[in-house]
Amino acid sequence: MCKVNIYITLKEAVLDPQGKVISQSLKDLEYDGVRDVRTGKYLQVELADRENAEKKIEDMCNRLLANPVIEDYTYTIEEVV
Amino acid sequence: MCKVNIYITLKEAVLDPQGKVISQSLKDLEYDGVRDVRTGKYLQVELADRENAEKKIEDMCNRLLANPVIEDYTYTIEEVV
Amino acid sequence: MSLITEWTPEIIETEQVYKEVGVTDGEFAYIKRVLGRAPNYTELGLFSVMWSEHCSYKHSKTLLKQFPTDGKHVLQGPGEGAGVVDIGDGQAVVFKIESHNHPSAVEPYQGAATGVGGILRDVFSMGAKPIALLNSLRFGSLERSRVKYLFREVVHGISGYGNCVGVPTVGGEVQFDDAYNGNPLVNAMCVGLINHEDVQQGVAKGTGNSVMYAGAKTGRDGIHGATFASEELSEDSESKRPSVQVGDPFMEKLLIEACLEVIHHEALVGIQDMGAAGLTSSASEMASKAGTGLRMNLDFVPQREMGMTPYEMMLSESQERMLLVVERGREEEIAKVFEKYGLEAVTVGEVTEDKRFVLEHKGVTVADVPVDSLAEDAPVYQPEAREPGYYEEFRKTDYVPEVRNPRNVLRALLKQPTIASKEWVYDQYDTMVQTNTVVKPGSDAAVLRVKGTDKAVAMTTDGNSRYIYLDPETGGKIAVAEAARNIIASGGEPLAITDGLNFGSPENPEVYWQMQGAVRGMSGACSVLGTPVISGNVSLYNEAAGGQAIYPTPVVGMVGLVKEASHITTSDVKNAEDLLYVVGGAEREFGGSELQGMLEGKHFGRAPHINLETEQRRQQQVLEAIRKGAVSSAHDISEGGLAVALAESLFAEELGCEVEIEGETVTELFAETQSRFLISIRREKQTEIEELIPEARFLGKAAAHGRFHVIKNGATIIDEPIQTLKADWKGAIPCLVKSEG
Amino acid sequence: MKFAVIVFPGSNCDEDMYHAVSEVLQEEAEMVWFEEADLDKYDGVLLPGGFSYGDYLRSGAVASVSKVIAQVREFIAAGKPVLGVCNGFQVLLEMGELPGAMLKNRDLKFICREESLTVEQTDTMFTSRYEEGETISLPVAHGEGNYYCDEAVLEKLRENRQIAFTYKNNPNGSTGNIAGITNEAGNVLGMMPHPERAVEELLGNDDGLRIFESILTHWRDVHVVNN
Ligand SMILES: Nc1ncnc2c1ncn2[C@@H]1O[C@H](COP(=O)(O)OP(=O)(O)O)[C@@H](O)[C@H]1O
Ligand SMILES: [Mg+2]
Repeated sequence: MCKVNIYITLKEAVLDPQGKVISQSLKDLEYDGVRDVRTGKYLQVELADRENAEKKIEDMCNRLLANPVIEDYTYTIEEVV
Repeated sequence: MCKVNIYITLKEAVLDPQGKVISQSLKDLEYDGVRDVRTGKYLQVELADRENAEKKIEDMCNRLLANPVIEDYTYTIEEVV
Repeated sequence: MSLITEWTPEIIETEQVYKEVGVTDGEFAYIKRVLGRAPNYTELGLFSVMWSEHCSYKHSKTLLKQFPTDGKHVLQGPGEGAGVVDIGDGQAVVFKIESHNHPSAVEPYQGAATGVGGILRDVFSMGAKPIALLNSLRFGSLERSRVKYLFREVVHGISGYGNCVGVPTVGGEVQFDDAYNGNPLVNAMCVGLINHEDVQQGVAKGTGNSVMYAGAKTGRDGIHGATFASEELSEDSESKRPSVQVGDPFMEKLLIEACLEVIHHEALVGIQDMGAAGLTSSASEMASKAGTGLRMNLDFVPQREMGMTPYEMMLSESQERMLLVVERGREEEIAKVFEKYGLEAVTVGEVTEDKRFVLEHKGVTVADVPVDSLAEDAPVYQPEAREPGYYEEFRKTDYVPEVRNPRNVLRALLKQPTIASKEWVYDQYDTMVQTNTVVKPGSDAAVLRVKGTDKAVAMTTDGNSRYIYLDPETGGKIAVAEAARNIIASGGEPLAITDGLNFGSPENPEVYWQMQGAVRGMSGACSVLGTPVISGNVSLYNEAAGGQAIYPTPVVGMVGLVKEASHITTSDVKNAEDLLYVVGGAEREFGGSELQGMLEGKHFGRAPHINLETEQRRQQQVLEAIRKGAVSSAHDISEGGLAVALAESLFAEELGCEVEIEGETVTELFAETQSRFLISIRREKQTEIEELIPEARFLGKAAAHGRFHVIKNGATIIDEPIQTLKADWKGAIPCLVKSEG
Repeated sequence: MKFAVIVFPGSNCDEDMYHAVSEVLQEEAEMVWFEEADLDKYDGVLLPGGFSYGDYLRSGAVASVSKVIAQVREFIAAGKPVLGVCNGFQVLLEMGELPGAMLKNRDLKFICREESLTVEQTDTMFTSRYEEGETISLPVAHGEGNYYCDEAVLEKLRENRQIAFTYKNNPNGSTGNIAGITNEAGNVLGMMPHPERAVEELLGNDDGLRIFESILTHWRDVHVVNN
């Protein structure tokens, strides 16, 4: 079994309205030094099998989990025994 | 400056309808071996200052970024020079 | 692994564990008598939830009996998931209101969302297609940051759920008052449409028939926190605590479709939603209503989490679940219907003859109690009532506001959050899906056409708790009367109401006195206005941490029938030169008014009086005039009085007005005297309207110049661009919500 | 003309679309459950609004890889008309049949209200019954209607005259005020505003009806005349 962590972020060129709002709220709450906030998604996928996990995950991301027009993704795999 | 990555997940016992639908869709796409999908949020926060970053981030998470009633969070800090 | 220590019967008794789950000494003794022994932990759980106020109405039952519940239109009164009222052509409306106050105070988004989900299930479990949602909300002062957060998230939760399931949210009300600072109120109402022959009942009939469970899996959601033996909690279990219910509107949408399909299946015997007290209440009520018993094997209950105990499964309030009784041998056919929508429907038990409620788990009988003892025999209390000291004092107080500049007062009133435009709220709701919404939020009542006919239904929620606080009986009457006025102003004939009774602790004699008065007043108004109570909800113990009870807040959800689409009327004045009339004179009544709250920061004095015969007469006259086509717009005069009602009516077309008032200025402009309407008519209808509504008094006319111009004795009292007033009114809530505080 | 209204789990404007076409336009229409579709039988495909699969992950994403999609692609390739409204538009974007993507509304709130639109392009099978430059009003109801595409794509959309409708007062932050676009071939229209909610006077607005009439006119021109 393995646990895959997938991080999906908006491409840099894409405006992130949610990040903007959070960043503004943090400033309103007087956290100084907040320069920028970007929001993304974090998916935890449990696979039965470690084998071929990279290929599978990339495929899933390209087909469904991320939208290449606006999003990038990275992932890490943890083997669980 | 430092970059903070915050990972916000639903507490274990909290229903994740979104994860359920994604997991079913992956099965329909015939990715076998998908056992479970849980969804969460991924925030990238840029702080001007490394100093006290832990305290600040935890404070932000408790007050605004995460909803302690249903969510847990973890984070990592990368110093950037 | 159970997260709850499940005590033995001995310990439950000797250590009085039952108290932790809200069962009193007397109730425990009664349980023992019924069972002939002490209950085990699972059984204790069953009694504790079924005998809770929410399920048993033990402190309110005697009051609820006062409500008139019969009427020529009523097909189903209180007792089922929702009431049913005939609207002709073999069709009926099904509706009910329900509170989700406590969950919304803890987790406002999910609390509100699951409130919407729950009330939808009450309606579609009757076999009706949900056609509209409304809500009634109360928050504290929007100056407070916690209140802003609650307000934002509650509205977001309602919109998140309602929009997704595809039922339009067409109306409601929001009021703000310090009385709700610690305890917001979130009441949701659903209206459904049904053909008479499709009305379902939640009954478990027919010995040997199967009990089926459909929908979402059961998790440890919403099991009452009080049932925790907290000393047993480690840090680890803290994070796994039975959690807040999370709604899944997508699953609900599928459940609606599947259930509306399944009701036409002849193998279906009974159906009920799993609401509060989940599996326990739905199963025991269905059996009790049918005079049968029920045996369930909990191993078959679909479970989302590992190691759930019978106690947890029976008390879980996981959302989006239904219980069905199905003819034996035809379970597969029913399961197939659900399967099409990707839903699970499994057999979990059977109907028995012996009137017992029996649960099995892993080969062991874990509960065996008489079914009626759960669903029918809950204790009924007659709480003590005591008139609060303030009441007599308020009745003697003659409050007259001091107003120097009516223009400034009008502008300030329009900015009061309770009066200000609620567009910020309803813009977030899908008000149009299903394409029936003829009158959207922003008028007195929402109106939806009934496809395939020329008729329409009007609906509203109302309840001014300030009046009820000052004088529960009068305020109770006003709540019903105002709702009816909103229906009438929209061209509808009031049919029936659903009531949401939100109060503090009934064990506080002064609160119980408020409940008594309010129910008496509402009942009286329902009788005179011909609107029986067909469903409702009681939410008690609404108190902030310090024990400060909310204002007594019964809310009224009313549905009316608009006989012909051409009768549909809105509050917007349509044309310059249209004539303006006010029906009913103003009196110097400012107790509980918006003006009082604004000037004094609190509410005191006498509530405005109401004469139900006058109310009824004017309503009938206005409705008749509308039906004759004599009325172009109609608006009920409520918070803020005539000046506010007039300004609101002019905003849509940004028309001005030329109005002349007589009498005492502040009273004429701002008094909240009851039973009044503001109407506008075309010039040529003047004689007709004066005949149809003898009490209608000519005020002036709408004007193209776009100025709100009021004179008295030839002198200008207010002269303000309507756009300025509109900006005040529209901008107030967005501004308050945005600002950090 | 015979329309298929594709019903995904969670679609909720399917009946409205069906009502607009069958009751108001008075053409044949069927609601087709996504798993049971046989699109060969139809002359036009309507992808309705709503929350297919709860809009989980991204609006329209899960529907865009669901069972009926291969058939929809064939239908498009055959040059037949496909109209996607709101969630239907999002599905077409996720399928890659239309360029760009949807983001959350600029103000992060769901909005439901009438919006003024400019008809930018009348030389399509969906908009021929409008006047070029005409202002119409249609309801919007969405939380993720903030259309995004990069400069190059925007340029191309303009060059090819693929922009069908723009907002007068951009309610959601859409790039180029875009409310609706067609594909290059011109047989696919995706739009966020809901024409099917604006087809009857009783509900206060019938500006949307001409979209359906345009589709019908085009179809009659091609089919009825030739027969
Ligand atoms: N929570 C809400 N949800 C939907 N519509 C609302 C809500 N609150 C207010 N509205 C709408 O705003 C309009 C004005 O509400 P209100 O001031 O209570 O009017 P009235 O005094 O005539 O009852 C009504 O059309 C009402 O339906
Ligand atoms: Mg009201």
